This record gives sequence, C-alpha cells and structure tokens, in this order.
Amino acid sequence: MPHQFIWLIFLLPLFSFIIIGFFVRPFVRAESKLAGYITILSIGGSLALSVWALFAVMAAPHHEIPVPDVTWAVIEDGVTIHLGLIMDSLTAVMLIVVTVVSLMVQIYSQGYMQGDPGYHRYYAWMSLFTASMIGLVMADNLLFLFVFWEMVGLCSYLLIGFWFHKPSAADAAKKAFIVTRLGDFGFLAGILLLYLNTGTFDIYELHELAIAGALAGTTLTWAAIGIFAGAVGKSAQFPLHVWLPDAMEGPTPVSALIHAATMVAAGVFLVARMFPLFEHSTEALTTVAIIGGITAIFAASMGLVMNDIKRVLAYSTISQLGYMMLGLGAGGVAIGIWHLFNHAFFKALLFLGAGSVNHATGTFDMRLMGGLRKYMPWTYLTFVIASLSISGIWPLSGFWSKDEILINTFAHQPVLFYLAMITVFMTAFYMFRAVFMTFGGEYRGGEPSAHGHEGHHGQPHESPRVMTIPLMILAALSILSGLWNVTGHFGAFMGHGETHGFFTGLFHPFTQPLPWISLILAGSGILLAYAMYRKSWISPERIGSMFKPLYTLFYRKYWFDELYENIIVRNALLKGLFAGFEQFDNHVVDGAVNGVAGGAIVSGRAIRHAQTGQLQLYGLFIGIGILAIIFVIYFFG
Amino acid sequence: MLGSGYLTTILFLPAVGAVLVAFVLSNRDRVIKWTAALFTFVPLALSLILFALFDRSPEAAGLIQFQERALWIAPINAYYHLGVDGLSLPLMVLTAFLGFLAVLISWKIHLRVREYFAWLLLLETSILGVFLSLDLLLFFIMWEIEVIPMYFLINIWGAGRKEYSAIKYVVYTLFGSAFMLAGILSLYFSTGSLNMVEIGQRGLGLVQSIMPAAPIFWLLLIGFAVKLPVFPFHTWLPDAHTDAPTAVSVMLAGVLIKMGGYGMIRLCVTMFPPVAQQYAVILVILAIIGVLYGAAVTMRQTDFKRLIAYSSISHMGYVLLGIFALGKVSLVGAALQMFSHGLVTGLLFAMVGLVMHNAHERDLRKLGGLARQVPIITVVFSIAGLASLGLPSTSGFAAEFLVFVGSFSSSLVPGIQVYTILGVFGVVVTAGYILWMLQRVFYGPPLEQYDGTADADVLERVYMFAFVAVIMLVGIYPAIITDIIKLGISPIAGMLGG
Amino acid sequence: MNLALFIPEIALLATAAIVILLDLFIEQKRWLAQVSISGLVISGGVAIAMWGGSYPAIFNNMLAVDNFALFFKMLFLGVAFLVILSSTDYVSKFSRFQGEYYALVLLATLGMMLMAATTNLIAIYIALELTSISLYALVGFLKDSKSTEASLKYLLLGAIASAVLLYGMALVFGFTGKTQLSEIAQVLQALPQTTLLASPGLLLGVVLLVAGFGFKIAAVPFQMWVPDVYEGAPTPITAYLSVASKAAGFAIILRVFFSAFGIPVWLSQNWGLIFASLAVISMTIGNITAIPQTNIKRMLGYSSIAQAGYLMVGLAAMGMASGISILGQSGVLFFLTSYAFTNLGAFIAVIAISNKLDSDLIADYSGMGKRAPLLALALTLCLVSLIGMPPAAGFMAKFYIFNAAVQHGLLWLVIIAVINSVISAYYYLRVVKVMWLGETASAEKVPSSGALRLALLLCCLGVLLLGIIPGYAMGLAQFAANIFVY
Amino acid sequence: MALAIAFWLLAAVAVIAALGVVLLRNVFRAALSLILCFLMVAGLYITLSADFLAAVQILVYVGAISVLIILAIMMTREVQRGSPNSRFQIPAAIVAVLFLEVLILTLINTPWQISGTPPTAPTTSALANSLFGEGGYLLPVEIAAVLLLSAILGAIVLAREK
Amino acid sequence: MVIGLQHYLILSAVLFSIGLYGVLAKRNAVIILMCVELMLNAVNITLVAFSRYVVPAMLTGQVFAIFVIVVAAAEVAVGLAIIFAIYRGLEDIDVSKINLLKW
Repeated sequence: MPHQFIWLIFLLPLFSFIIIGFFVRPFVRAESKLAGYITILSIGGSLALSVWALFAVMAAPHHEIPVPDVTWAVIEDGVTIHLGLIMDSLTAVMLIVVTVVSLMVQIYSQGYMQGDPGYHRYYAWMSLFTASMIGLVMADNLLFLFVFWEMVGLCSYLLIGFWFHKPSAADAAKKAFIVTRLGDFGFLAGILLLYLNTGTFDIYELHELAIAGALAGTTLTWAAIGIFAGAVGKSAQFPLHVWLPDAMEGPTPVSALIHAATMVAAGVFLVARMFPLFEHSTEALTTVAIIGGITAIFAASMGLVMNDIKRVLAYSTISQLGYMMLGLGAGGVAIGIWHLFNHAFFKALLFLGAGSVNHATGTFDMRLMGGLRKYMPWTYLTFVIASLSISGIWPLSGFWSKDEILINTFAHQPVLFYLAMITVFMTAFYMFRAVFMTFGGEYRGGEPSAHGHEGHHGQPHESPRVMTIPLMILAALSILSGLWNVTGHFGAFMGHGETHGFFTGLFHPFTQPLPWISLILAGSGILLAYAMYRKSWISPERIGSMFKPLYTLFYRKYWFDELYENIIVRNALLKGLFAGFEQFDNHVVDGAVNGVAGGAIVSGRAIRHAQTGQLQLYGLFIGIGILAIIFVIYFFG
Repeated sequence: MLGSGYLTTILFLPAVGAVLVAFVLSNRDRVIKWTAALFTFVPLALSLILFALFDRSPEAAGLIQFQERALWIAPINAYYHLGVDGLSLPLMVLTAFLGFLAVLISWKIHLRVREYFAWLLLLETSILGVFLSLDLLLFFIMWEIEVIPMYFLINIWGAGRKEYSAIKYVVYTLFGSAFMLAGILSLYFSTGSLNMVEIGQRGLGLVQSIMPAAPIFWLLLIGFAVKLPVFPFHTWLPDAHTDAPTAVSVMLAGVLIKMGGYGMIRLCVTMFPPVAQQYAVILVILAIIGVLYGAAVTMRQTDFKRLIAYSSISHMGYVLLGIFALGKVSLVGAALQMFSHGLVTGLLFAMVGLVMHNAHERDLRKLGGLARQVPIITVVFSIAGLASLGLPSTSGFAAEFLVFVGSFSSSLVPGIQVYTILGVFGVVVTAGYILWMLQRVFYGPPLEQYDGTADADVLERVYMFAFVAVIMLVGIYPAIITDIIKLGISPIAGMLGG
Repeated sequence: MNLALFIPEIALLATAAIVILLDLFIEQKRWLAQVSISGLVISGGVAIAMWGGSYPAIFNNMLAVDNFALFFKMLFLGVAFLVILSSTDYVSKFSRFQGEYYALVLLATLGMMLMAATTNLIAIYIALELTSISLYALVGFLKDSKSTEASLKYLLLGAIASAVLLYGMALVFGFTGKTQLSEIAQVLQALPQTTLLASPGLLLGVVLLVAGFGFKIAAVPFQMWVPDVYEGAPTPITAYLSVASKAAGFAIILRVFFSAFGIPVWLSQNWGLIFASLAVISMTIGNITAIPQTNIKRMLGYSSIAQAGYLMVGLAAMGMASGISILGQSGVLFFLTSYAFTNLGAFIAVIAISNKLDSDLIADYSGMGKRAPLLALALTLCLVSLIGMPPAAGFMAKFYIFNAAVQHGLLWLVIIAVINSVISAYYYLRVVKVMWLGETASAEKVPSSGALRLALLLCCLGVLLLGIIPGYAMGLAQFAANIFVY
Repeated sequence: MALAIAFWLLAAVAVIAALGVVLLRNVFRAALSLILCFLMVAGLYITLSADFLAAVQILVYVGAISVLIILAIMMTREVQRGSPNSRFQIPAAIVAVLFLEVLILTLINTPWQISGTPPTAPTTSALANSLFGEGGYLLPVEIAAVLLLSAILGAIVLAREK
Repeated sequence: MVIGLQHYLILSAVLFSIGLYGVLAKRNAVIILMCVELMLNAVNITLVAFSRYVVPAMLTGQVFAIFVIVVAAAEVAVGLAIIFAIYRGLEDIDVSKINLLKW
C-alpha cells in the first residue's frame, strides 16, 4: 500500500489548518461555514484513511506496517533525526479514536459555533489540533512525539482561551499551559536521560533496548518516571490535575474533543507507547498504578459536589483517566487503551450533550436547568446512554473496559482495587446526579442574562440536526464499541489475551463475582442519585450539612488551587522568592554597579577639593611626592 | 590577497550608507529612509547569496570561506582579514536581516532622522564586522565601534531614564572590553599572532610556554560575559533594552548580545580547550543561575519592555550552558539558540515597540484586552511569545532542545546532567511569564481607552511576516541552519575531544 | 661640525627674529602668522628631508641628529603649525603683542626641538628652561587675573621643579663625573654592581630627575599645576602645553633614561617600576578628578594627566624591557603623535566654540550639535579618541602602548589602565551628551575662520588616519625608536 | 686649615643669612639677607677654586638679581606688610626637614668617586675655552642666548600694561 | 679637620632645604622667588663642589653653574614681570589670595 496515504492521515488536517489560517480567514471570512466544511472534509478523509489503516494493520504481520523515514535533521554524524511514522495496532486504534471524535465534534461545531466571531479561527485551531494529535500518535521517535505533544498543548491553550476577552478563559488557558508544562519538564528530562544512555530517540529502538535489558535499573526507572510526569501533566493526573476543570472555559466541543476524548488521553497513550520501558521497571509501573488509582477516586470525590455540568464532566474525565492509568499500571497496554477507546466516545458524547444543553439554556449551571428531557429528547436520550456507559452498566462499552481494569487491579494492586470500587459507586452517583438535575423535574429558567448565544429566553428547544446527529452516532458507538472486545479481539490486537466466541464473552461476566459487585455498586449509585435529585427522598442539603467538612473539602477541591496559586505561586514564589531576587537584582547587583560609579564620582569630588588653588599646597605635593617615592623605594626597593 | 570582495561589500555598505546619510544627502526624511533601506537591503541580499553559495560538504568542516586578507598594520602584523565559517555565517545573515528590518521598524522615526539612520547604519557595520573579522585587532575594533552609535541611539531617541541607561551601557561595555583588550594583548604576546584562525589551529602549545593560559581565558571571558550577559554582569541589559528605541532594542537583543556568545566560542573555547574544560563547571553554574534567576526576576517585571529584556538574560543562560557544556551538540545548540533568540527577541521587541507606539502605554498593569483592537499584532506577538517559550515548530524549540540534549549528554563537565535539568526547569518559568504577559496585554475584556488603537500597517506587516516566516522555517526545518553551524563547530568539538 | 644639520633650528630662530622685527614695522598683523607658518614649514621641510638619514651628532656630540630627534622635530613643528593656525581666531585678544606671541611660540618650539635632540645634561637643562620660560610668558599672555595667576603658578612651581631636577642632575653628575648621557652610561656600566647598589646618591638623583621631568609631563603628584594653568592660559597655549610640552617631556625622559640609565638591569627595572606606579596614580587621579569638572579646559587638563598616565605605561615598559626591545619607546612615540592630533583637535574645537560663547563651561556647550554640527562632530571624534575607542587614533595608540607593556610582563598595569579608560568614558561622554542632547540656548551659528577650520580638519583627518591605517605612523615611530637599540 | 676656617665661617653665615630670608618679617631685610647669602656663596666658590664663578655670582646675583628683587619689593610696597607665613608653614617645615634628612643620609652614604687631581686654577681662560672652544659647551651657550631673548620678550609682554 | 666634598654637599643640602621651606611657607611672591634663587644657589654649590672634587681637571660643574645662574636670572626677570602684572590687578602679591583657579 502506498505510504503516502498514511502520511495523508496526518497531512490532511494540516492542510486544512493552513488553508483556513492563511487563506480562508484573512481573505474570505465572509463565507460562513466554509472553514467548517473544509475541516470536516479533511478530517473525514483522515477518518477514512484511518479505517483503512486499521484494517491494513490488522492484516499485517505483527500488526505493524513499516513506514519509511524521512531524514529531517542531522545533529551530528551518527545522530540523525528522522521524521518517521509508526503504524501499529496502538496507533491505528488511536487514529480511529482521534478521527472519529474529531469528525463528530467538527460536525457538531458547525451548529454550536455558528455565528461566533471567531468561527474561522476556531476551525483553524481545531484542524491544527487534529493534525497535531494525529502526529502525536503516529510519531516514531520521542523528539517528534514531544513536538506534537507540545503542539496539542498549544492548541489546547489557544482553544481554552478561545474567548480571550473573558479573563477567566485567559486565566484558565494560561494555567493549563503552565501546569502541563510542569509535567513536560519531566518528560523532557526523561527524554534527555534516555538519549544520554542510549543515544537514540527512536521509540522502537528504546523498546528493544529495554526488552533486551540494555536499558535497566535506576536509569530506566527515572526515565520512565520522567515520561510519566509528562503524562501526569497532560492527562491531568494527581497532583497536576488542577488545570482540567478550569479548561472548561473553552467552547464545549473543544472540551469534548481535547479535554475529554483525545488530548488528555495522550498521557495514557504515551505510557502505552513507552510501555516496554515501564514494564521493565516495577517501580515505574507501580507509580503509574498508584497515581492512577488515587486520581480516580480523588477526582470522583470532587465530581460529587460540582454544580457546573461541565465541571462534573471534567472531574469525571480526570477520574476516568485515572482509571486508564490504573489499567495500564495494573494490567497493561490493552487494558488501559481499551478503556481509553471506549471512554473517548461516551465522554465526547457527554460533553457534546452538555454543549447541546448549554446551547439551549445558555448556562452550564445545573441548578438553573431541569426538566430538559421534555424539550430535548435526543440530547436526553444520548446523554443517558453515555451516563450508563460510563457508570459501567452491562452491556454498554464502559462496562467492558472498566471490568477489565477492575479484574486486573484486583489481581495486582488489591489496595487500589478497593479505591476503584468506591470510585465506581461515585461515578454512577455523580453522573446520574447530573442527569437528574439537568433533565429531570421542571425547567428552572436557564441563564438569567444569557451571553454568548441569543434567543434563550422562553422555552429551551432541541438543538439542530447538525448537532444531534453526531450525538446519535456517538451514542451508537458508546453502545457498540464495547463489543469489539467481547470476543477478546481488541486485546489480541493489542497483543494481550486470547479471542473467544462472542456470546461466551458477552455473558461471561455474569459467571464471575466481581462484575456483580461493580454492577451493584453502580446501580446503587444511580439509585441514590435518583433518590436525592429526582424524588428528593433524601435532601441533598441535609446530606451536605451532615458531612459538612467533607462536603467543603470536595467543594473547595481540597484547596489545591489555593495551595498552588496563592500559597506557592503568588506568595512563596512571586511575592517571596522572585521578589527577593528582584530586590537583590536592583539593590545588590545593580547597587554594586551604581555604588562603584557613585564611589568614583564622590571620590572625584573629594580629590578635586585637594586642588584648592593654593600654589604652595601644590608645591608641598611635589615635595611630599618626592619623599613618598623615596620612602617607597627605601622600604620596598 | 583580497578575495572575492563579497564580505567587504557586505561589511561596509551600511557604513557607506551612513556617510551618505550624514554628510551627502539632503535632509529629507524620505530620501534618507530609502537610502538606509537600500544600503541595508543589498547586504542582506548579498549575505543570502553567500548563504546559498556556502560550501556545505563535510570536507568544508572548519574551513573559512570567502576569505579576504590584506596586510593592514605591518608593524604589529595585523591583517585586514575577513571570512566566514559555519559559526559566523548564520550570525552574519541574521545581522543583515535584522539590520534591514531595523530600518523598516524605524520608518516612523521623525526626530533627527539624518543622525538616527547614520548611527543605525554604522551600528550594523560594526556588528557585521565582529562576526566577519578573523583578525583579533579588527575584531576588537569592530567590537568597540558599536558602543558610540549605541550611546547616541539610546541617549537621543530613547525613552525613560535614557541618559542613565546609555552611559551605563557604555561604561559596562567598555569595562568588559577593557578586560578583553588585556586578554587580546596577552594572546598576541603569547602567540605573536593576531590571526584568530591560526591561533585556534595552533592550539595552546605556544601559549602555555610563555604565559599561563587561564588568565588570558578569563580576561577574554569577562569581556564576553558582560556582553552576553552573564550573571552578575547583566544589569546593564534591562536598562539599555528598556530605554532604547525599538529598532535599537531589536538590534541589541537580536545581534549585539550574540557577540558575547560568538566570542566565547570563537576565542575562549576554540583557543583554550583545556582551560575551558577546567572552568566549565563554574560557567555552567553561572548559566543556570542566569536561566533561573533571570526568569524569576522577569516574572516580577511590570514594564513591557523590561520584561522582555530580562527574559533575554534567561535565554542567554541557555547559550552559556550550551557553550560550556562543551559538547558538539550543545555547541551547535548554543549557536542555534543565538540565531533563534535573535529572531524571536528581535520580533518581540519590534512588537512591543509597536504596541507602545500605538497604544502609548508600556505599563503592563495598565494594558489589557488589546486582542480585539489589534488582532494582527496579537497574533504575531503570540507567535513570538510562543517561540520564546520554546514551543515546537518554532526556532526556539529546536535551539533549546539541542542545547539540552547536547548538554545533558556532554561528557566533559562533571554534574552537567543536574545543571541541565535545572536549566530545563527554566522552560516552565518562561512559559509562566510569557503567558502572563500575553494575557495581561491582549486578553481580558477590551479597554475603552485603547479603542481606535491602530493595528499594524502594511510595512509593519511585511517585517512581521518576514520574522515569523524565518522563525517558523528554522523551527520546522532547523537543518537549514544546523547544517552550516555544525561545519563550524565540528573542529572545535574535535579539539575538545568531546 | 656640519651646521647644515642645524638648519631646522636655525630656520626657526631666524623666523622668530623676523617676526619680532616685522612686528615693529607692519600693521597687518596677520602676516606675522603667515611668516611664522612659513618658517615652520621650512624648518619642517628640512627635517623631513633629513628623515631616515644617518648623521653624526653635532656641537661636540651634544646635539644628536638622529631619527628620534627628527621625529620629535616634525611632531613639534606640526603641533606649532596647528596651534598657530588655530590661534588666528584668538590673537585678537592680545592684539598689541601678536608679534611677541608668535615669536614666543616659535622659541618654545625651538626649545622643545632642542630638548628632544640634546644628549648632554647641561644642554638638556637649558633647553628645557628655554621652553619653560617661553611658556611661562605665553601662559600669562591674556594678562587678566586668571591668566596671570596661571602664569605665576606655573612659573613658581616650575622653578621648584627645575631646582629639583637640577639637584638630580647634580647628583648624577657628582656620581659619574659626566654630563654627556652616553658617558654616564659608560661609567655606570663600568662600575661593579655592588658599588651601584651601595650608592643611594645615584638612585636619589634618578628619583629627583623623575620628579623634575614628571612635572613637565604632569605626572601625579607633580601635576597640581596642570588644571589651574590649563584653565587660565589662552586656549591655544593650553593646547600647546598639553601636547607639545608634554611630548617634549616624554622625549627627554625617553632619551635620558634610556641613554643614561638603561643599562644595569636592576636600575632600569627600578625606574620602570617607579613609572609604573606613577602611571597608576596619574591615570586614576586624573580620571576620577575629571569627572566632576564643569569647565571644559579644566576637564581636559585632568584628562591630560590621565593621558600622561597611559603614556607612562610605555615608559614602564621601556624600563622593564631594559634595552631588549623598543616597543615601549615606539609606543610612546605613536601615542604622542595620536594624542597630539586628538588633543589639539579637541582644543581647537573648544577655541572656536568658546570664542563665540565666551565661556568654557561644559554646560554652555548645550545644543552645540545643532548650532555647529561640524565643530561638535569634530569635538566628539576627538573625545572618542581620548577615551581610546576605535576607529579613532586614541584606540590604536593605547593598543600599541599597552601591547608593549604586556610584552614586558606588565599585564596588571594594562588592566588598571584599561579600566581607567572606562572611567574616562564617563566624563568625556558627558560633554558629548551635552552637545548633542542639550537644549540650545540660542540658535546662532558659531563662526570660525578658515585657518581654524583647516587646523581642525587636519586634526580630525589625523585622528582618523592614525586610527584606521596606523601602520605607516607606527613604522615611523619604530624607525625613530631604533636609536634605542644597543 | 685656613680653608677650613673660611669654609666654616662662610657656611655659618650663609646658613644664617638663608634662615634670615625665610624668617625675617621685614621683606627688605630678607632681601638684604639674601644678598648676604649670595655673597657667602661667592666666597664658598673661591674656597672651591672657582674664582671666575665667584665673580659671576657677585655680578649676576648680587649685582643684578638682587637689585631687581629690591626694585620689585619697592614697587609692590610689600615692605610695610612684612613677610607673613602661609598656612602651610608646619607641613612645609616637616617636608623640608625630611627632605634634608634624606639628602644628608644619601650624600653621606654615597661613595663619591673623589679624584686626587689638583683643581684647575685659575679658571677663567679654561672656562672660556670650555664654553666657546672646540669641544666645549657651545650649544648651551647658544641656547642660553635664545633663552635670554625669550625671557626678555616674555618679561616685556607681561610687565607692560595691557 | 679637613674640609671635604661632603661638607659642601651638606651645606648645599641645608641651603636647599631652607629654600624649599621658604618657597612653601612664605606668602609673599617676591620672597618665594627669592627662596627659589636660594635653592638654585644651593644646587650650584653642589655642582661646583662636585666639579672640584670629582672632576677637578675639568670644569663641567662650573660651566653648569654658570648656565644655572643665567637661567636663574631669566627666571627672576620673567617671574618679577608676572608679579608686577598680578600686582597691577590685585594690588597684592600674597599667593594665598591668588586662588581664582581651583577645583
């Protein structure tokens, strides 16, 4: 097969970006929707090619298509940086995720972003993001991976700050960039460490070295942990999770694509991509699992109490990403990526649903919604499907991947298993809390002074087709995507486990105790939410005041923002250390300079006053001078 | 034997332009500006031709190309000796590029136009001279000539505490070059030659026999350290950058401070490899202090230009790190970082100047929400900012990455890995202040007082585009520069044995 | 004895006599200047014609006609030429005494030429006094209170210095029994080192010579007269003093210390170190004290003290070299040449500007860049040269002289010297700043005569040429310094 | 022996007279004291077999210079005002004493190359020879002539009214 | 007691120092000029003494002394002329009051 087609997967969105950015936006901005069509077309092309690539990879030996490299730069003799692509099962799967979700989101955005003054800019960034994300999953060496890693970060920054005139958006964008960069610092350090010890950036070569044992011991551990630090930043894992909730300031389709389905999952992908390295370092792998487990429950706990629907989803995302990390740490690539795959669809769906709701009501605050089921049936239906899926209800996709993670955790990390179980309950609860608060009961009026969109006064209404159709497609995927691994095919494709019959797989969970427990936990979570938010059998306020300290703890996000922003950044660094440096610079370093200059001037004035105009003083100086020379010679000469 | 004469033409055309502007032409602004543009554009075009003609084959490693040599001062054996190699060619191109753009950037100067352009052109000649000279005396002369134009440019067309800044710049620079002069004299005494190439090739055999090499190394280094600048010799920089007129800031940040790094590689490292190795740790530590301390102080700045100025201190720390990590890759990285920083900071200063010119405000606390009013400036500024914080696909990333990779894998300096990691951490802080600045100036709700602020006009768009294009070009395909740089670096690295 | 070798001096003396006589008869005083100039040109022409030749010493070996002497003759004649050119705008201030003025300038020049050429202590002393007495009178020429005060100070301090110098000569004479420099050297060479070391008299004599000559070249601590005299004297004379008189002092130091005390290495290094230390204090004090000055002539006075310090670096190098190389000597010669152009240029510009302003205050130079751009540019160039920045001559001069010092192990001295030139930038640039940045008090142009402009142009050309292509002048200096080879 | 007595006498008077110059309050008397000192110096020259020089000393110093000085004193009416000391009297004294000490120590400790040859006497023709003769000091003589010319010119210019 | 070279030298040193003191300590310009003459005379004694004892066969020192006397005369002439000029302007020749030029 021509390799150019594989390149095209990446290049099509890039062309789209270039066309929109350099041609459409400056010159034909009046053409509404043009940018969207270009983007959809190009990403559609990428999707088609990705699907083709997926099948080609499935058919290929070792599930891998070799792609010849292009020489990009030669740093020195022997060290050549190639611009190369990987096309293996992991990449193929990721490509599907990226292109599908991206395509859905772009279609959806045609409705959502209609009339926004930044419409063209939006599509330009979106194309760039998609291209970068595709590049990220296809890159065959760490350097390029890092390049695209940063590029998606940039797009994330730009899109979070899309409505830059809102200070909160600008703040959030900055925060996202800096916090993820903190992780990138570790990533870069890890790359450097690997390069130092192996002299290569090539991912496959690194794999081989790790497998062969040439790369081992503390070096490997530290390198792996460094890389994982990058993943922590990007995937918003504890303790670098603070940026993701704020990132919800961006347009909702952006949240769906970048901050739910794809970019934030890049961390998970990275660990998967470098998995042989982690595999050979128990410490690193354990670290991944522990961080993942902690993040899962930690984020879920905050999701319980949020009133902003997107924030609930954001914490849910963090929590699910934690799951994926846990899956990677406890089970392996197939497990983690399997959840990533499924999560992408239902989480994108959830976000798009939230966007649809917002489109109708002008708000994200669930306390202002309610009763939307009536007005927005399609949105409601798809949202519930996604919620069931994420809660892990059989036979939706979420069930299958979550189940795998739980089984593997139980086997390898028992402590984390219990946390994960609690998280299952919490997930179900907060998701259905959101469902009931949003769609159940009576409409509570939406945003009092709607901004951003017009015409929300009066009754909310269902979103246009262009928005609901993607919802439906994603809902279908949320239901069906799980079935891929019911036969064990996905796992086998990723090099894990064996295949078996469809129906065997489908009902196999019911023969085990563990799925039962998780189903029960999820069910009870849904039930509790129903009781509290649909039927008001239990007053949320009562519960809230009962667990006041806990509630506050969750609601204030464990004071992490305060810790980071106020205590560390603002006070310790800006007002403390940095201010101290500034004072030091102004007074000590510069002070020394000015002091020397001033000293010269002052002594000049002083010496000048020896020149009194008294002739005889001058004569005296001649005498003293001669005597001085004589004495100096006498004593030193 | 004089060579093709290309380099002489490039070198002296701006000076000829300066003389024309100052003494010959009528005092009409348009005539002067067009003359200045012409006399900077031709060198740019010529230097691009040289860039294309430059022999990139591996056999050319370490070769000086386009040499011109003629006896100049017989009694002290000084030659008029010009030439470029892989190290100086990119810097020459950069200087010609920025020199031309500086004229465009200065198009809106209306105060004492004749003098302004004369000084600006003279400045370009002197900077070009530094990069082109292969004779120590010529090198030093060119190094010194730059001071006077700078003094006038800051003093007359500057802003703020311009007089203080100008004299501070001069005294600081002269202070540094005072030591450098002593170093050059010692070098001349030790080797009996002023030929930079020859001294570099003959190595240290001669030097050590007469005079210990370490003092010479340090004398030279101090001169370059002031220019680069290296902590604690950096305090002239924020003042000078802040108070200089825009185009001068561009030149200052863009190429002037590169003279320091260039000199370090060309003289300190090439001529004293063992000494450089001996003291590399100290310099690497200073580099890291520069990176982190510079970044920390940058975070605290509230003046638009001052912030960028301080960021230069931080960025130049990477250059120092790359140089004294003494690895081949790190040296290539350092050279690329000089090139890249020249473009990026040049653009940043140009943009800051534009914002200040159009909005009449430079206090970051008072600026805000400009993105709506000046979208083009915003976009370009953002690109420059992102390049400055080392975003991939911009030249900043390629350069910093090479510095990091090269330093981290250098084998000549003990503990370099730790220092490099600390340096990498500087990238995070950089992101902090760049984004804070972008947010502060451009984001947030539009402010009323900036309604009607002019966006970039056609001329400004032209130079912005030129900047951005080169930044992206080097970022996406750095080999265009590194192929050349490595030809210059490889013999040096060979001497270091790294 | 071949009197033809004495023609430059005779021509000058004759010119002086003609000027005095003409002064009695003619009304058009400007002829006097032209006569003086033609005398200088003739004298200089002869000197140039003699350049490069190898002539015997005349007057019983007391007057060398070597290239060193010729070099200085040309230098002094050139300086006098420029000073007289630039005086044309100034002499109206003492219209009654123009003849005497030109005659005294010529006689002083004659004295200096002799100073550079004589090789006998007696002749040196008297030539030096010839120069001094002419200058005492010239300093007081304005006859206002400042001028006479300057003259008195110069005279009395000069007399003390000359007594000290004389004492030193007497001691040297007493120790060796000779007054001829070469003979002194022979005696010293013949003596065993132990005797020399046990003879404080000789060393004291050398110290007193240093002090006496140090007064002439304005070395700290014998420099106190300089700022006062420079300020009070008529500006052309200040220029003349600062350049020619100083050069004459250096000429004589070079000759005396090399010819007479150059040989025992310890002695040579001893006075080398004395000059090194004097150089350090001269540079430092001169520069630091110049910073707060408000009067430009006074500032240039302090600056000339600092410049003497740089020059003494060359003397120190000569002492340390103790005869093995002539770098220090040729360095001094080259420095003096470039300093002559530079400082004269500065003073000529000051003459032109001060004539109009009737003030020497730096503050009054405000806005001169607009009122008289070319004058201001010339002054700027000269000040830049004084700082020692390329492409002006001052840089090459410093480079060359510091090079000599480094070659002879005086790196520390060079470092101090270069840092000092940094300090000097501060006050020189202050003038530059005032001229180009200050507000103009009035828009009136500053007029100047053609002669003065010519002089200024020549100075600026000299400054630039010596800065950009110094090779030729350096060659001349080296050639002249070749007499310093044993 | 007679020489010794003459020396001591002349020396003592010369020193006392010199002290008189610097210590007497009356300017006129100080000038007279100076003349006395000059005379004593002339005597000392004779003890050193410099007869012609002694004559020159008397003619020039006692005859010409002293007259000039006294003239100046009379013309500037300084006689009445006396000869006050400056503020630098004490440092001047210290410097002078230190200088003297240095001089004496040096002069005593230096091994002068004393020659046993008897001095030339009388000196007049020998001096004339060495001043104007072949192998003599003709150059300084000529310079001295120019110097006097220059001094005359200078004195005229300075002393005349503006 | 034989009078030798050193007696003359010391005498001359004493006179020189007295002259030096006078130059530095007196305010009257004429007196100062007188003290300068004293110093020159002292040096002359040294010169003549050296001439007598070191090179008795030659008259170098005496020749030197003659020139010194010439110079001294010239100096006095010019010096007094200057003092006259000052006196005309200032009506005083107190050097401590002659300090227009300073700093």
